[in-house]
This record gives sequence, structure tokens and C-alpha cells, in this order.
Amino acid sequence: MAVVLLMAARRASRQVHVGIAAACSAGGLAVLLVQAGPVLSGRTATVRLPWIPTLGLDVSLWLDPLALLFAGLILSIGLLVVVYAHGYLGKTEPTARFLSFLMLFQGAMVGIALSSNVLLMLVFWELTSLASFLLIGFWRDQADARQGARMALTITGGGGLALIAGMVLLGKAAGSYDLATILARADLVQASALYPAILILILVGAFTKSAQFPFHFWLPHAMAAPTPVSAYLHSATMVKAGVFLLARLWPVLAGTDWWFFVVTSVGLTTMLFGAGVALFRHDLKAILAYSTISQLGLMVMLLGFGTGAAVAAAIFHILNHAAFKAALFMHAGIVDHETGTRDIKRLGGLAAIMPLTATLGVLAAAAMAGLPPLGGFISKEMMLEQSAHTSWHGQALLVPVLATIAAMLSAAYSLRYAVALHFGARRTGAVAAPHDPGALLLAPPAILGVIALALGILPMTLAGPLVAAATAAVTGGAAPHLHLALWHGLNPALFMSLGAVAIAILLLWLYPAAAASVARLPSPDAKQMFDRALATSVDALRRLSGVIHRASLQRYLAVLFVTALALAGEAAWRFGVAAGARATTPASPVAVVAWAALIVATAAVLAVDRRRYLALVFISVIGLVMALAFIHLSAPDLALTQIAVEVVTILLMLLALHLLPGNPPRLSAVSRRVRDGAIALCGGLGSGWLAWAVMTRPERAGISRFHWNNSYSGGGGTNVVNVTLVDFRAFDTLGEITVLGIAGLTIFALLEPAAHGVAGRRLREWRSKDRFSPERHPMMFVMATRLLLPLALLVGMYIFLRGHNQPGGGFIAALVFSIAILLQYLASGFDWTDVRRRISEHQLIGMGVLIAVATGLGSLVFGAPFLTSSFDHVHLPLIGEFELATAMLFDLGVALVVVGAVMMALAQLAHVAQRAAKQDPAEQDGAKQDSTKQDSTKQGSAKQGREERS
Amino acid sequence: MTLVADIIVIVLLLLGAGFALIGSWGLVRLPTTMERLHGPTKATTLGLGALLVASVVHAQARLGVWTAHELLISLFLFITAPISANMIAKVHLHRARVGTVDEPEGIAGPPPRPSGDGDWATFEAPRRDTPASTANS
Amino acid sequence: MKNLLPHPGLSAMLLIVWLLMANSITVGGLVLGAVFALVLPKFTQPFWPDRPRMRFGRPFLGYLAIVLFDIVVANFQVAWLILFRRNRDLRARWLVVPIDLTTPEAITMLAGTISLTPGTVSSDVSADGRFLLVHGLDVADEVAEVARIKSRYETRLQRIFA
Amino acid sequence: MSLEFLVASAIAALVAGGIYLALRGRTFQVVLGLTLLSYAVNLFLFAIGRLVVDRPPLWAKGVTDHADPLPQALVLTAIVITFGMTALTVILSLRSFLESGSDQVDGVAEPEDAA
Amino acid sequence: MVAPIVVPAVTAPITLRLMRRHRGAALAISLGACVAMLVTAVVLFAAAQDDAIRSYALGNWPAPFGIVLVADRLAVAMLVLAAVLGTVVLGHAVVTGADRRGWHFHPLFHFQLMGLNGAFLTGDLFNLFVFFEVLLIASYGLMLHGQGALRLKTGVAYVVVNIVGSALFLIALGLLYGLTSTLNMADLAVKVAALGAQDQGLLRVAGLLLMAVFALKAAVVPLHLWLPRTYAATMPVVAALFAIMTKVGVYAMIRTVPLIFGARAGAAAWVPAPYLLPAAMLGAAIGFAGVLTARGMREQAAFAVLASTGTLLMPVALWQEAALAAALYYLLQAVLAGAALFLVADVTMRRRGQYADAIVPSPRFAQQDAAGLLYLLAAIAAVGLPPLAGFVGKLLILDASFAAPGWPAVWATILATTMIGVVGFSRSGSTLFWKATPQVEGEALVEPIASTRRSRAEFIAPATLLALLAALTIAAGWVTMQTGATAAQIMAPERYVAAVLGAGR
Amino acid sequence: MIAVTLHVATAGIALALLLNLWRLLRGPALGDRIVALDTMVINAIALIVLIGMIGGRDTYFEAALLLAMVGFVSTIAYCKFILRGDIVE
Ligand code: NA
Ligand code: NA
Repeated sequence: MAVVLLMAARRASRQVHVGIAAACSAGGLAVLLVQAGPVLSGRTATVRLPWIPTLGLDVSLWLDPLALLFAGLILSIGLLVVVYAHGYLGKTEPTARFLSFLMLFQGAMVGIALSSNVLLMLVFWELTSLASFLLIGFWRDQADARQGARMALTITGGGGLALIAGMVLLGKAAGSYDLATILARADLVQASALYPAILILILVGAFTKSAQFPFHFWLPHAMAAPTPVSAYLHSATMVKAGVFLLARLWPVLAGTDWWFFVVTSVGLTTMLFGAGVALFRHDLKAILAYSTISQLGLMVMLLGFGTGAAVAAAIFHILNHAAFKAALFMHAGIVDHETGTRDIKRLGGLAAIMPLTATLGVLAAAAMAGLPPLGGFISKEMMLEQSAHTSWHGQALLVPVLATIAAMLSAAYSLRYAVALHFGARRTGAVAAPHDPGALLLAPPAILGVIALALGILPMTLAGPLVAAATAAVTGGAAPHLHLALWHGLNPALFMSLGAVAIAILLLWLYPAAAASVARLPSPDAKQMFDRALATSVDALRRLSGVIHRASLQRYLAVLFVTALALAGEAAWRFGVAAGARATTPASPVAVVAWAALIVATAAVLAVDRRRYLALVFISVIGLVMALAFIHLSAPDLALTQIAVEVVTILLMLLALHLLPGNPPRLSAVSRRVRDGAIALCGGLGSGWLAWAVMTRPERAGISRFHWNNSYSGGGGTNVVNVTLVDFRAFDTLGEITVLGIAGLTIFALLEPAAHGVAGRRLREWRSKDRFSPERHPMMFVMATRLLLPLALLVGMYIFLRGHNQPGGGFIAALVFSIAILLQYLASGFDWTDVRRRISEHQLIGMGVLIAVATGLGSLVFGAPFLTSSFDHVHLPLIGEFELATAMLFDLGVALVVVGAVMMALAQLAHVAQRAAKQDPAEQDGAKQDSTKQDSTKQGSAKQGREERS
Repeated sequence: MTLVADIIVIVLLLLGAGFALIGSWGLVRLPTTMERLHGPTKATTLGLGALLVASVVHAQARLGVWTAHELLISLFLFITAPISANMIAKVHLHRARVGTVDEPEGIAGPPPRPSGDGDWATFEAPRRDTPASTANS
Repeated sequence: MKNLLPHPGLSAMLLIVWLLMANSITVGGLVLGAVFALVLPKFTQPFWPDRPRMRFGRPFLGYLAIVLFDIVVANFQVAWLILFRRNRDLRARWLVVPIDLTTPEAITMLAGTISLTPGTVSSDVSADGRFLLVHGLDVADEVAEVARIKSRYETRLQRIFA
Repeated sequence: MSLEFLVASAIAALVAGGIYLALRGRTFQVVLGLTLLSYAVNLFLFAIGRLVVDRPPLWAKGVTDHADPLPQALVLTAIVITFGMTALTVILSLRSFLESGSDQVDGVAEPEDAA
Repeated sequence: MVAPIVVPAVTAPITLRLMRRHRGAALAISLGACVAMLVTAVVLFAAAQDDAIRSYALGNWPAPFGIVLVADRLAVAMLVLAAVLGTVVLGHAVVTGADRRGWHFHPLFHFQLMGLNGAFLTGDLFNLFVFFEVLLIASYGLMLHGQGALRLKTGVAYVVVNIVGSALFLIALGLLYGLTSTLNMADLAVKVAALGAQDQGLLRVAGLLLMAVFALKAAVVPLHLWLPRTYAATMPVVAALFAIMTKVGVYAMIRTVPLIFGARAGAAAWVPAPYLLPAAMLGAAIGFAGVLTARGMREQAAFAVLASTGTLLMPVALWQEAALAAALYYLLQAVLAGAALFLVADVTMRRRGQYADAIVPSPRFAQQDAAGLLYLLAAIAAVGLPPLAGFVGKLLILDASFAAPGWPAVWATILATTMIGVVGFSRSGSTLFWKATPQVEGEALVEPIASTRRSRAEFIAPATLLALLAALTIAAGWVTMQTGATAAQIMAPERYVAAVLGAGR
Repeated sequence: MIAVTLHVATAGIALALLLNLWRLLRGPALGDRIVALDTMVINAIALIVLIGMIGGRDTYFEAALLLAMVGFVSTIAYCKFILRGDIVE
């Protein structure tokens, strides 16, 4: 509601920042006060904006008495804290950031209070955790602050996640996320099988936020935050969000045994535990933090009792606690600010030198101790009164006794705080002569102190209606009869209270001895345990993750293969993959021979795998058999392609092989090879069987029937494969040449910088261990290629032109062109050939793609879809009839890209070693300096040089 | 006419396949690399040539069309086969000279030096401005 | 004319090859073939500097005939050797053939011829381009064999590449 | 033996060889493995159209007996794409070797002299 | 409809040509093309609002014989997402000069977008393969952009793994063609449903292999191993674009499963169903654990991408309309959040000199607070805390997956992994942006970027992404309505079939 | 009759291919293997021609032509690799 982004005014003065923030809080408060009258008289104000209707998440706010109480608390203390912060923060601190976080928090907090949609409440809930994280970590240079912030976020954020689950389940059980609806459906929820889960999850959320045992430990460490934050978030407001939540959901969740036992027990334990620890802490803020834990336990316990009176007590205590604890935090802040220490053992006798501060501190501590005539006394009495009536699992005395002990401990640490700090010998910490601070620091706690006092003296006037209305809102019934007063007569609570104070004083008398014995007790440090647990698990996870994600291609592939095998195996195992009934084709002896050649060659590739050259030779054999197979099996286009691609591939591999290290030693162990062999065998058998299963199934009439029937009439060609490529499925082909073009570009991008830097140095230093013949360009070969070039180009032209009707086409023709030119490179060398080429690969690729796309776009001009072809049989005198098809233009684009990409790959690769060798040392240094961050001008010039050559 | 053509085809087919087979057999049974080189460069060229002519005649006899383009295959082979043989011989010479274990010298022994002071191009860079060098062009 | 048709021999060859490939003689095919026959030599000009002048007349045709005949003979000879000569009786020899041809084109043609004809394979050329290294599969008389190569092929080639 | 069996077993052999090589430690072996795999895949994709002997998919009036043209077109596309990928892989692995001094796929650097 | 593919296809060669001499013009065209693509995508998106599914017969060949493009709600939404991301990322690349760190950034970038758009639009399975290849090979190029030993080595693995994936794709595709003799997805849906009992095993093999391929692209556990190092090793600006790449795999599953492998697919009905859910849960766990254990910001962002895929696949794996709608919303935000993380990593590492993106304390650096704020917001989005869209997404998923089989596990995974993510991001964030070490003399071997007006411009792109995330949150009502309608369309495949093949079939 | 002869011829070529394969596997010299590969290509061309004749169609001519034209390129490349290491220099 009131989130103002102070970032906008980042550069403005701190006064402006404080002004904005204070105005914000005050404005919110004003709105509340305006609404207060109607709300208390029973008219709930609501606002509803649709947000995510499908989810049932609306921005719906309401202002009922409980919301009013909470929001008022948040805004009013917020206002005071802003003022206090103005005095507290140093001149150089970034107030804008601080206050924007604070305002973010305040807004979120008010949001929690006002939400009438549980999902919306979750949003605000998690936001408070986030804001708390930022605020605790505000002094980011301090390790304590960072760790405290992370711990707080971890615990409260984690609890928040449980709360999310709980709330969504609650919504599911109640059939709505609207709070009012949910609250009205307690029977539905409590009857639901999900109720225990809902309860536990929500309680975890509430308990973590409210620092209930055993989730309490983050709170003391949150004290690393600046004191205004501690006062505001970690005593007065945020930690009470859990209590608020319990109160808010009280009608729908409370009243069951589950609720009573869990909530009461946790609250009681926390109350006792917090109080006990607080007594033996020496850091002022730590004392206050544990005290807060204890007090929160008190409130939780009261809510757990499940009675209206207990709720009223809790709510009244919320008010009291907010007043005195915020005041105490501010007081502790002042002491820290003035004396430079928060160690209670280094402080004493401050009453004499800081009278105002001391008065304030004593007053607030008395309220915390539950001494009359302060508000704290009343709420403590109410608590004791309620516990006196509570029987825990048949144990009537358990709760009252423990509650009294807790009250006693509270009184003890409160008195210790008041007495040890302000009276006795003068100890002033790090500063020689501390004094009372200015009004900005003093006024806010003073106001709170006065309120704490007033709540004791005039409880009914000040808080009566509010507490009553809020209690009614919580219990969902009418406003209970409420009598807030210092004196209730001689009831058990009074005796319990008196006894507690008396023992407390006695305990303080014996304090040194007790403290010494407590100090000897092992004190598990929650923070260390938390840190260690986290660090250990992070380390373990990191090691695990490292093992899992080791950079190992071999592993990536093994997992991929095994997964695929497992999946295919599952299907085959469950449903069976039987062979079909289609008659097989008898194999001719020559087919068997070719097959044998393929099998043998494959085995040979494996057998000689580390003698790569030989492996390549055998790969050639496989390629040859493949081509023969395609011929035999009626696929001449494939055969042509296979033959041409094979040659280019071999050239490419030989070029690369030259620069790779020589025959390497075997890398993998026997076990590894056995494992891989097993995977390979399974993969082979599996894929072979799949092929077999499909091939033996009768074919079905499919879409290719259409292709066959329309090839000539609709596509203008008799080679159905080619018509498919350039017409029916031209879009595939467009994608395919794009792939090739990109491959070319990437290859260029890879090889162009290879002459520089590390790679360039390695290339220059590279010497083969083999002895080579000195003859570079064998005469016979050179001469033959000169004759072959025009011949091969002619053949290429032929294959290109007839592709539409006979085997051939742009791709194969392009490969023939490429091979013709590559032959020149092979025979006459790079430089000789390169200067004779007229067109760069980049141009070819670019033009090819453009021509192909433009051909496709051409049809748009005629109102036909992209890539619609058109053809006509043209009659020319003399020449006769011939066919012109746009598909041929498309094929031209294909051819250009293919030539470009192939030449790019091979010519660049052939070029790289030489270019590195030619680099002069001066350029080497330049390249070494920065191999990754090449400036563009140098690239540009290198590029230009290349362009001029070509 | 058909009978004559058939007989021609049959003879050519047998001749062609026979020479191809003999060439490959030579590759298996001849003693060393240089000798083996003779098999393919000769037997297979004619073998293939005979098959191609058979194909021409066959097409004429069966389909009644004159297709001569098979001869182009022969043209290419006549251009390329000697080059292949030449390069393979160079590989052999080079490896034998370097002393590679698996490249034994043939029964002709090491090649004699050419007259004069030079060596073969495989062992000595071709001299500039001689026909053996193509660098000058 | 020279500009338009710098290499009539090559152009003619391309045209013939084109027609052979097209496998039919039509006007359209002829025109297209002629276009390529004209364009391709020009386009590939840089890749074949100093194209030698050749005579495609009678000497050339005669040479072709002789070579074709020799190829057939060679095949039978080599087949005979493969089938019936024992390995240890093979008289494999290196022949050093001095050459008088001066252009690489001519030498290459000679070498190619040698490889395609009886029992001989051109294996290398000397670094100065004046000798061919020829491997004979079964050579009775080295000197006679060298003389046969020179007289039968080289002299004819000299005439063609005049 | 039927052609179908030959093709299926050839696919099996190629896949097995391809997988085994792809799992090896040197980039060049992996490239060879990918090559084998791509052969296998091409053959597989082709075989999917069923095997037809000597009936190329060239349209002529009245001809109905023909190989399925579509798988052939698919294989052609696949071959082209595979070629592009292979070229890229070869050059990438070379470039990677030049940069790191090791041709092992998993990037364990070796001493220079071993390379 | 073909424009989203043609525009980049034309732009790429033009920028290729112009980049050499006229950088300015090339940049203008490059960015202009992105904007044009965005406009086109929005126009298509607006057109799809009438709930009609439009198909476009390329080459005027009717489906299923030719290749058709199909613009349904899902496709156009992905187009918009890709265009938005592309525009922002390209802008960032230009501003930071990342496009000049190697060759051909712009052409590759546009080809990448072409591949993405093609994959989203196509209605043909083989064509999907082709566009997968286009986007993959472009991604190889981009991934290697800038180079360096590590990037190259990682690149080898990335490329090889994907090539094997492509081989698997072809095998699966081949099997499907072998069974059905068709490639059109709508036609496949019809034919698959009509397969006899004897073909069920093969069908399931094909379906599962196809899913394995998509899972590999989507980096689904255990096929995710390649992702962390790849994304961590590449340039952040490229990785930001890649944030959408894994989602293409998810897209492909969402596209094909309800359509082809839906309820009527016999043995292949909901084919990834038994495995996808546990894999997705593991993915989320591994991803967020990686967020916690990462040593560098890019690695962390990579794991966050992994985590988001896992999270989003959980509802997908349920194959229910509401869950799918939630997943789609989450997908949108996950792409933007992942990209934002990478861009923040980029601006941060550019300012930290040799500390680069390592999650270790460094001396204070320029614009640390701004970078920290962006990081905070991006992390909030990625981990799914309020107020950004990730939280809404997770709420949607929780809500939609309730009562589905295995919902407690889904919920537990989502919440527990979120927890891990919170811890992870808070640790790394406080180390990176709070903790500081004193400046060591002579340490700045690599010159970090100082605070200048120009360097402030680098924050525009990540801030834009975060603003988009905020918009996605604020407009969540509208967006969920959209995703709901989209999911409804997806789960009614008969409408797709009718739209593509004509109502008569 | 011709059909029978064609099959006989095919069988002969197939046998020739097997012989080539044997030499290819056996070596021992690299030269031997390259010759074997080169011869295989030539025999493959023969096979293609025969397949064309058996099927009575002209469709396979291009494949044979292409193989004749480019088959030797890989032979040369293999040789050049042994001779010079760098096949393009
Ligand atoms: Na918190
Ligand atoms: Na906190």
C-alpha cells in the first residue's frame, strides 16, 4: 500500500528521504485513523481489484479490527522508527537505500495485515522476509550482518514456503482463497483429510517468522541489523506476523486438539527457553532478542489455548510488547550509539550521566518485567490467569507452573537490564563521557515508553475497544467481555505474579554464581551449527554436482546412448517389436559381397581406430558401398550425393588430420572399452532390429503417392526426388542450405582467428615428425587437373541443368563444382589457386540464401504462398522446346550456398596453417596481447586483405 | 543383327569382367606394390572399357538408341588412372626411400638415379623453370 | 576470332563431351553445348596458363589409334603375366627414359601413355624434367624398351606439340 | 539372405561402430564415430521407405511401380545437413586442439611433446 | 505468416554483406529486423486471439503433402517471446560490443532466430528437424563466439552431443514415417491413432526416442549434463538468447505429445508420461542445487535455466489443461528470468576485471549497487519469490497440480528446491555485491569497465527484461487468460487437425 | 543369354571387389592399400554399369561418370597426405 521508491530521489538529502518515508507512514496512519471509527463499530472496509482470476488471486484488502490493530501498530511504530533512524544513521550512510528497504518492508507488512486473500498475503509475507534480508544485511561490510541476513532469509523464507503450501492447501480445502470465505468454512477445513498437513505447514510458516523454538535462532543474529531495524522488524512488527497469522486463521484452524497441543507446547517452550537464555546474555540486543523470543512464545501459547480470553490477552500483549520492546531496542541503540558498546558487563551507572536515557530504559524494562503500573503487568496477569485454567494433557499444573517460571525469568532479565545498566559502579564502555542523545533519538522511545505506561494506567480507554474488537475479529464471535485493569483482586494470577517477581529478585542476588555455572554449560551456538551444516551440505552438493557434471563428452554420450536404449528397450519389452509380414527381397551375390565389404570395413575402422589415416581409408570403402547400395536400391540421387560428399569429407578430414597430433596412445582402460562395447552392441542390435521390423512391414499409401502423381503435372519435373526437394518440400531445402551457410560462416569465424594467439603460435611451432617428399606440386597431377577443370565444370553444369528431370540437381552440381576447384587447390596449392578465384565464399553463401528466399518471395508477388513454384515449357526457334522452372532458380541458390560453404570449409582449413606461418613477429605480439578481445579494426583489415586476394 | 549384337555384347561383357577380375587378382598375387600397380592401371581400364562398349551395343540392340555417353567414363578414366598410378608410385618411392618398415622395396630394387646430377622429383624439389616444376606458370 | 575462341581444341572437346553427355544431338543441345564450349575455356583461362598449341590433325588421330591398340595389347600381356608368370620369374625393372619433350603438358601425356600401355607405369619425373622413371613389369631388354617408348610415343608427341 | 537383412545388419554394424567410436577419447575418433553413425542414420531413413530394387523414382506416364521418393529426399537433406555438421565438428575439434594443445575430448591437457 | 522466418533469412545475408564496410547500416538493419519480427509476431498474436488456428501451405501444396506452417496460440506466443528476447539481447550485444568479439555475430544471430521461429511455426515433423538443425548450428556459431580454449573445448562436447541427438531424431522420425507414411503432424495424429496392434511397440519406441531427443534439447535429467558447462562457457549475451533454447525442447514436447501422442495414440499415449515427472523433479533439484553450489554467475544462471526447465516440466508432465496453462506462464517468465540472469552476469563481469563472474569477494566495482539490484531482482524472478512473475508461476503450478497424481511430490519438490534456490542466490548475492575485499595493488590485469554514461547504457537490456517480468506479474490476469486459452487449444488437438487438414477429414 | 552373362560378369566384378578388399585389409604397404581402394572404385564403376545394363535403364550413368571423375580425387588426396602431409599447400 505504501511502498515508495526512494530510489528516485537517491541523490536528494537525507532530510528529504526521511521526509518522504515519514510522510508515507503518516499518510498511511491517517488513512487508518479515518477508517478506524467505522471499523471498530463493525463495518469492515474492503478494496478489491481483480489480478489473476484464474488462480483466484485478487488484490483484495480489508480492514477489520485485527487488521486495523496490526496496520496501526506497523505504521505508527514505523513512523517513530523513521524519525529515530534519522538520528541514528551516520552521515555517510545511504539513507535512501535504507529507507526504501524500510518502506518496502512497511508496505509488505501492512499488506499482510490487510490482505483478505490468502495468496495475496503470501506475496506480502515473502516480501517481508526479503525486506528483512536486505535490512539485516544493510551493513554489508560486516560478516555478521551478511550471515545474519542469510540465516534470517533462509529460516523465514523457508517457513514462508511451507506457508505457501499450507495456504494453497487451505484454499483447496475451503474451496476458495478468499479469507472471509475461508474463515467461514472452519468445519469444512477441519473435516478435511488435509487438515493436519494444512495446520503443520501453516504453523511452520508462523513459527519461523515468529522465531518459535526450534526456529528461533535466526532472530538473535538478525540483531546485526541497524538498531532501528531491530526495533521495528525484530521486535515490534515482523516477528509478530506469525502471531498475527495465528490470530487471523484462528477461527478456521483453532479449536482442535492438534492446534492446542502444537501451538501451546511450542509457545510455552519458546517462552521458557527464550527467557532462560535472555537472562544469561550480555549483549544488550541479544538480551532483548531472546526476550522477544520469549514474549512471542507467550503470545503463541495464549493463542494456542483456544479461548477468547486468552486471545484477548495475546492481543493486548502484542500492543504492550510492541511499545516496550521497541522502546527498549531504541534505548539499547542509544546506549550503543553513545558508549560504543552493547556489552552489559562493560556498562553500569548510566543513570547518573544519561538520566533521560536511563529513565526511559528503566521504565520500559519494568514494563517488560511485568511490573505495575505498566501495561506489561496487565497482560502478564492475563496470561498467568489464562494458564492457570489450562490443563495440558490432563496435567493441570504443568502449564501454570511453567508459565510462572517463565514470568519469573522474564522479570529477572528485565530487572537485570534495568539495574545492571543504570545503577552501580560507573562503566561507560569505549567512551569516556557519554551523554543523553538529541531529541531525534530520544523522542521516539520516549513516546513508546509513555504509551507503555499509559497502557497500564488507562488500559480500557486506550486499548479497550480496539482489543475487544480485534479479539472479536479473531474469534469470529461477538466482542468478549473485557476488563483491562491493573487490579483484578486477589486471584491466582496475582500470587503467581508476585512469586515470580520475588524469585526474580532473589535470582538476581545470586546472579554471579548462577551465571558462572551457566557459562560452564555447553552452549551450542546455533549460528555455527547452521553455518557448518550449510557449508557441509554445500560442499557435499558441490562435490556431488562436480561428479555428476564433470566435463566429459564421453559421459554425456554414454548417458545419452544408454537413455535412448533404455527407453527403446522399455517400449519393446512392454509391447513387443515383431517383424512384419512383408515379403523380403532376395539378395544377389554381389549385394552380399558389398555387404561383406561394408561389415569388414566397419570392423577395420574399429580395429585401426587410432591409426586414423587407415581408418579414413576404410571409411572410404564404407562410403563406396553406401553409394553402390543406393544405386542398387533405386536411389540414384542419393548415390550421386554420397559419392560427391564422400570425396569432400575425406579431403576435409585429411586436412584436419595433418594438423592433429600423431597416432596417439590408447586412452581408455579395458573396462571402459568393454562397457562402451556393450553399449555399442546393444545400440547396433537395437537399431538393426528396428530397421528390420519396419522394412518387413507392408508399406502404406502415404503422402508420397501424391508427390509421385503431381511431380510432373504440378512440379514440372520427372525426378520426383528433386521436385520434392525444390518444390514440395522446398522449405526443408531452404532450411538445409541455411544450415550449410551457417556452417560455413561458423567455420570461417573459427578459423579466421586461428592464426593469432595460442593457436597461431602452436601452428607456427608445429612440425610433423614424418619426413616428407620435397615435391609440392607433382607435374602429372597438375597437368591433369588443368584439363579436368573445364571438363568437371561442364559435368557440373550438366548435372545441374537436368536435375529436375533426371538424377542430379543443385546440390550435387555444386559439389562437383567444388571438387573441380578443390582439385586445383590440391594440385597447384593454395596461393596459386586462390588468386585465380573470382568470388568469395561469403558472397556465394549470402547470394545463395538471398536467391533462394527471393525465389520463394517471388510467388508472393503473384498472390501465391511462399515458395510456390511455376514452370513453363518455352519454345524457342532453333533450340526447340525447353523448360524453365522457378524451382531451378531456387536450385541455383542451393548450389551457390553449397559451393560457398564447401569452399569456406576446405579452403579456409587449408589456408590456416600457412597464414599462421606467414604471420610476422610484430603481429604475433599484438595477437598475444589479447587473443579474445580483438579489436574490430584489426579484424577489418585482415578481412579486407582476404577480400582483395579473392 | 540382334544375334551378332548379342554375341558382341556377351563377348565384351566376359572380356570386360574377365580383365577386371584379372586386374584385381594381380593386385592380390603380384609380389610387391610396384608390380601390383600394373594390374589396375591396365586390366581394369580395358575391362571397364569393354563393359562400357558392351553397354553401348546393348542399349542399341535392346532399346534401339545410340547412347555413347558411357565412353565419357572411359575418357575420364584414361585421364585419371595414370595420375593415380603415378601418385601411388611416388608414395611407394618415398616411403621406401625413407625406410618405412611396411614398404619393402620391389623386385626391381631401388630406382636408379636419372643421369646427370639430380634426383627424382619425389626426392628432390623440382627445379624452377624446368617442365617438372609447375611453380613458374 | 582468337579472342572469342582462344582454344579451339579444348572448345571442341568440351562440345563433344557435352553432346556425349546429353546423349542426343539436338539443336538446343548444340547451342547450349557451344555456349559452354566457349565460356568455360575463357572462365578457366587463369587456371591453365600458357596452354600449349596442339595439332589435332592426323598425327593426333594416329597417335590415339596406336595408343588404343597398345592398350588392348597391354591388357592381354599383363593379364598373361598375372595369370601365368610365377612371381620369381617376373623381370620387373626400373627404366630411366630420357625425354626430349619440353612442355609439362607433353611430358604428362607421354607419361600417361606409358602408364596405359604394355607393362609399364610412369612413376616419377626427374627434378630437372629431363627423365622419366618408368616401372616395367616384365622387361627383357631395358634399352630396347626405352627405345620403343621413345620411338613409338615420344616422337609422335613431338609432332603433335610442335 | 534377403536384402532387408543385409541392410538391417549393416545398420547394426554401423551404429555399433559409430557408438563405440563416439565414446572414445580423441576428437578424431569421435568424428569418425559420428561419420559412421550418420551413414547408419541415412541408411535407416532410406530403408524406412522399404527396399525396392531398380525402380528409381523418376516419373513417367503410367509407371506406378517405384521407390518411395520421400525418404530419398529426406536422406538427401539429412546428408547435406550432416555434411555441414561434420565439417563444423572437424574444424571445431581441430581449433580446440590448437587452442588447448590436447585433442582429448574431455580437455585433459597433455604435455606438448606428447601431442 | 512466413515473415518470421523470411525476415531473418534475408537479414542475415544482408548483415553479412554490410558488416564489413557499413557497420552502422548493418546494425540498423539488424535491430530493425528484430523490431520488424516483433511487430510481425505481435500481429500474428493479435490475429490468433480469435482462437482460430491458421495454416499456411508453403509452395501452395496442400497439407499433408506439402509443408505447412501453423499459427496457433502456442506458436504465436513463442514467436512473440523469441522476438522480444531477441530484440533485447541483440540490443545488449550491440551496446556492450559483444557482437564485435568475433566474426559474423549478426548473421548468426538472425539465423538463430530464423531457426527458432521456424521450429515454432512448422507443422511438419521433418521440417521441425530441419529447423532444429538451423537453430542448433547457429547456436554452435554463437556459442563459440569470442572463442578461447575453454569455450572451444566445451563447444566440441556441445556440438557432438547435439549431432548424436539429431541422429536420434532422424531415427525416431524414420520410424514414424515407416509406420504412417506421413510427416505432417496433424496427419501423423490421425495415422498414429489408426495404427494396429502389431505396430504399437514400434510406435512407442518412436515416441520415446523422439521424446529423448526433445529431452536432450530441453536438458531434462539425465540428458542435461551438457548444459551447465556449455552455457557457463559461452558469452553471457549469447547464453541469454540460449535461455529460450532449452524451452524449444519443451515446446516440441508440448506441441507433439497432446497432438500426436495423445489419448488415442495407443501404446504411445502420453508417451513421456511415466518418466517425465520424476526427471523434471530431479531437474529442478539438480538445477537449484547447482544454483547453490555454482562457482560463477554464468554457471549459476545455467543451473537456474536447468531448474526452470525442471520446474516447468513438472506441470507439463501431468498433461492436464490447467497444469499446462500454468506451465506456459512459467515458461514465459523462466525464459525472461534466465536471460536476465545472464545479462546481469554480463554487466557484472565486465566491471569486475579479472574476478569476472566468479562468486568470490572482489574489491568494490563500478555501479555495484545497480548491478546488485538487478541481480537481486533477477534472482527473485528465477527462484520464484514475490513480487516477480516466478512466484506467480509457482503458485499457478501448485494450484493447478493439486490432486493430480503425485501432487505431494511435485509440491514438495517445488517448495524444497525453491528453498535451495533462495539459499543459493542469497549466498552468492551477498558474496558478490555485499562482501568486499580491499583493492590489491596492480591486480587489475584485465581492465574493468568504469562508470560512465556509456556503461550505464549496458543496464538497459537487463532492466528491460526485469521490467517485462514485472509487467508479466502485473498483467498476470491477462497472461494467464492467454495461457489458459492456449492450453485449451493444445489439449484439443482435433481442432489443430481440422485446421490443418481441413474440416472434412 | 545376355542376362546370364550379365550376372556372370557381375559375379566376376563382385569377386574382384572381394580381392580388392583382401588387399586393402592385408596391405602391407600403404601403397598397396591405396591401390586396392583405387581399384575398388574402378570395379564399383563397372558394377554400376552392369546394374544399369541389367535394369535396362540409363539412370545410373551419372553415378558412374561422377565416380570416374571424382573417385581419383580421394586416391590423390591419400597419396598427397603421405607425401606432403598437407594436401593443400
Ligand atoms: Na525474515
Ligand atoms: Na529478520
